[in-house]
Amino acid sequence: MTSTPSFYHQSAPPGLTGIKAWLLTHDHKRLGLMYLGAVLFWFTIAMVLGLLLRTELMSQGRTIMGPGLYNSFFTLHGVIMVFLFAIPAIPAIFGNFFLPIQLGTDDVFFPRLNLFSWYLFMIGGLLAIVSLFVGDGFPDTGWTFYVPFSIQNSKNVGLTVTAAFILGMSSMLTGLNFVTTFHRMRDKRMGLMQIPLFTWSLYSTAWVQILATPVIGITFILVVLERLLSIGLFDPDKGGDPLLYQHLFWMYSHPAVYIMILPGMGVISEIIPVFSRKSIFGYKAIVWSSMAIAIAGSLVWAHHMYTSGMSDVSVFVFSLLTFLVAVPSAVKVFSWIATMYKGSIEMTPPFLLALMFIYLFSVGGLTGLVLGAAGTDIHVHDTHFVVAHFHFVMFGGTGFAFFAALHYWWPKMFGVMYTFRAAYWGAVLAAIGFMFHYVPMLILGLQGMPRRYYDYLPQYETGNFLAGFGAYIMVFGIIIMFVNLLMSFRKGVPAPADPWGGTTLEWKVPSPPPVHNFIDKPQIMDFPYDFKGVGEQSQKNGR
Amino acid sequence: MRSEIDRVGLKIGMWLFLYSEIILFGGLFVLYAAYFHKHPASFAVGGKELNRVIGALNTVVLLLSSFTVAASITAIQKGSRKLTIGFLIFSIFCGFIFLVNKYFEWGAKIHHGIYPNSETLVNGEPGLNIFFGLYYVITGLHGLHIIIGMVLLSISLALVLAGKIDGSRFSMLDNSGLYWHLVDLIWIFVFPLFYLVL
Amino acid sequence: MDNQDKPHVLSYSQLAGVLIILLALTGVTVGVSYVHMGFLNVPIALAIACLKVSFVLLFFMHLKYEGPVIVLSLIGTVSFLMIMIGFTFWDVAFR
Amino acid sequence: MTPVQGVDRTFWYILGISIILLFGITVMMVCFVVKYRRSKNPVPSDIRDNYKLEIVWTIIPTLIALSMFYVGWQSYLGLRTVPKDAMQIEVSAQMYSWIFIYANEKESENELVVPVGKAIKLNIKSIDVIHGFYLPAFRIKVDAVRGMTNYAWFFADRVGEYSIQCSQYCGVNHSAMVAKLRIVPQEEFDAWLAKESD
Repeated sequence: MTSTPSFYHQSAPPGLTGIKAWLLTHDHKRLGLMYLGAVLFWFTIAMVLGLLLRTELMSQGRTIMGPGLYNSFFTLHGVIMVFLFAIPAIPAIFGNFFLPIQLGTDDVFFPRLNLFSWYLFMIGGLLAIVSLFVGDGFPDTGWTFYVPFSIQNSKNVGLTVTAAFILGMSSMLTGLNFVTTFHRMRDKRMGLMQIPLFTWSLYSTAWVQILATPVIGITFILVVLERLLSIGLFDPDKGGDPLLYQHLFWMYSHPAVYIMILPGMGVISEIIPVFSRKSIFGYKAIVWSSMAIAIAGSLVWAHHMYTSGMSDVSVFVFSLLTFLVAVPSAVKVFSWIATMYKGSIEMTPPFLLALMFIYLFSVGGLTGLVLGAAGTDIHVHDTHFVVAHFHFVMFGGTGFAFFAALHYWWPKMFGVMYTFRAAYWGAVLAAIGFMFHYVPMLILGLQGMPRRYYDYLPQYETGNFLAGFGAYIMVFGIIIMFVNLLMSFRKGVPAPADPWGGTTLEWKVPSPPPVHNFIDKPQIMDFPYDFKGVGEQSQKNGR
Repeated sequence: MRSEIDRVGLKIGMWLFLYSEIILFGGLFVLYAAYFHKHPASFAVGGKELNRVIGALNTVVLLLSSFTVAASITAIQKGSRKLTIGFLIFSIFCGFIFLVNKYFEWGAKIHHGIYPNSETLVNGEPGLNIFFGLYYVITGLHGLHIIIGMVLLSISLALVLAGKIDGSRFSMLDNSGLYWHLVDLIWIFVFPLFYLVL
Repeated sequence: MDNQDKPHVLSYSQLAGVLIILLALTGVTVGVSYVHMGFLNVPIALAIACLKVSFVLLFFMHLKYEGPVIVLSLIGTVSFLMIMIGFTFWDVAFR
Repeated sequence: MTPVQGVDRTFWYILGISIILLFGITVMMVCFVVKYRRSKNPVPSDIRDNYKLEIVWTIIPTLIALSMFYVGWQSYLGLRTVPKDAMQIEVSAQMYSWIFIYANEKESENELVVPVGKAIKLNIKSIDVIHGFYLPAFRIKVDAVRGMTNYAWFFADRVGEYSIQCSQYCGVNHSAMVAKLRIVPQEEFDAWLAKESD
């Protein structure tokens, strides 16, 4: 045999066949693909929900649904997008698939625990579905589950919160696995400053997953207990303080934003140097800014609470810290752009998506400054401005990084190449639709339209109509993108081991990789982004 | 393919899990701190209601069991299997004693009409309701951890009996021990905060 | 490297010594609680608890003999916990 | 300078700098992609670090960020510092309407009427879940929380009608929880206030 069989043809543990080879697998690659399937399922559902919400808002008054359904839908959209898409998307799919390979090892440290996390993820998702159909239906509290509303609410808050708790546990265990793998399974010859940036970003994310997730765990436990036993810990009539719920909630949910965005930044840090054929600029600065974002991101949670009635001292402290978090993100953006300077840039779909990421994420970050400043936040807090801001970060950032990662690693994961032309069309339409969708929302917010509004004052109609229009273009673009990727199976153009001229270890193994990733011991480079001698090799690929 | 067991790695994994447990309880301690600042007088009154003797007794029981768990790990490393088994049985027994004490303590409170959403608490001082609310949640969650710890220790015991844990492979016992110590650690803070305040 | 493959074995007498210290500290903390010192009571009780916890961590939990990964990350966790409590106080105490 | 002007200036300051930065980033990015495309620049340079540049682009954003913080905080202080002669009105939020209670115990639902040229302080409470009092025209927003009294103030400098919305999600008719602010001349206000509440 000249070529080794890929992980599709060999199961781990050996001897399993058929569906069992997937459902009982310990192979991090298969698990990554299983997460991919589940996450795409949820993404599609939440995207459709979002589209329905925007359709409802396109004209004043009732358009396609009533207020009750609308409120449940935006809660469901939020819960799915946060817990079932944005948090697991990059770490659980691409992290599982590529972290061990980038570290030069054959699997994660706890392969069975990894499988268990996947099952937790599925159970959490299943519970979310169940909570739609039993009792009084899905909660209409918003994904923030603010007390006292979430405690008095008659709907299925308890079940939904339990689902989120289980999903949190899954995410935490994945983080635990990654940290252990990072420290114990890394190729012995690979020093800390020889680790690819994607893996570094996953490492800092993993710490946030481990340390922040339990806070939401206990918060949700308390919500459930409160609903079952009415202890009164958050009930103002019984001496409780609803603001403490908000503190606990954001103590997790703000760091969770970094769980979502840091891996995305890692993906971009991989893609930019490869297609610029130039080593990443400021490797150490990027590593340190990842860690700095992870740490500082845990210190700013109460900037979601300027209007909540908390003390002015708090507003001062948290506003100050918030502005300091902006700096490491800015450093990353500058480093990416400096990487392109005097490079030899090749346009490809993943690179185009990465450029879109930089632009959209910058808009997200800069609008965040408006929200970080105490005075201006008061005006735009809880308005469409906030909605647009975090969609720029979470969707323009994490979402587009996810698309970029999908296009970047697709040949490696499935061993087939896709068509570039359709991918460009999809990406461009998605980005144009994105701007049409969210820029009107920024303006609506500045004009004073609150979020989570089923209906609105007449002056907001034009903006809402435009936003809905943009949503359709965006979804159309995304559909083209996905259909194009799926069509690659039909065409079946085989992908070479290194279609892009990448330098990190995953490009040294066949596409798709064999079950133990490396046939021979991999060669570890002194610097993971050294492009000397890559030039001619990609000529041979004949592109 | 790992040919040998990476004991340090298993331990790191366990510690990471323990961090998440620490933060889980940490969320409750945040509430405790904030509410203590808000209602110091009620917390003092509430603290007086709790029985210091039972609390101190439970502390001693947990410390003893922590010692025996640590000793069982020493024993297995030194190769004395019988001693390991003895220490483990004693530790599990201690956990049991702790739960029995807790049962009587909670029982007495509930008998006096002090339980979540009870008439006495709802109509009484709000601070007192919060104190006992936290008391039930924290000690309840801690009790749950005691039970989980006992299960882990029992599994280790079974594995020792089956000969699957010995002087060269004892990570399961080591990690169960770490878990048990964590449960002890949390109690060390719970005890003064609830039983000895002011 | 943080690779300490040879585990450190604590002797029974060491463990027993730690146990005696812990029991003594429990006695002290209960005893002190009967003495009224106003607001000082809580800090003293917490200081003793911290001391006890350090003993459990260092010896029962072997922290004294672990590599830097565990020690540093534990410090990180505890700092995060302090931040959780401390920063909440920026709000609660000044409201 | 009124608080509204203070907040608006902060908006212009931050948005202005943001737009310049965004423009710079985008232009650089597009220029590089065009100028250094592979067909034109087949051989890349190998530049890995430039510590001077990196220090510069860390320190300058830090200073800009701190200046934004300062400006933002100043405008926030404007929103929080109530003039001593402010007229006090109690606001009570409920699902799904706003009740305004004046000093003479006149109650008004979903209609806040104030005299022109006065500073108005609103003491905001809730009788059920959390609501948010949002008056976009005067850049004020504060949550109404049961068990707490939060405040906001504005200077009623021009006659007119403005809308008040609920900004914190509060239930099925959240978006219908809209009230009106009417700023009227003093005489008209006095007449309105003297009228029996219906």
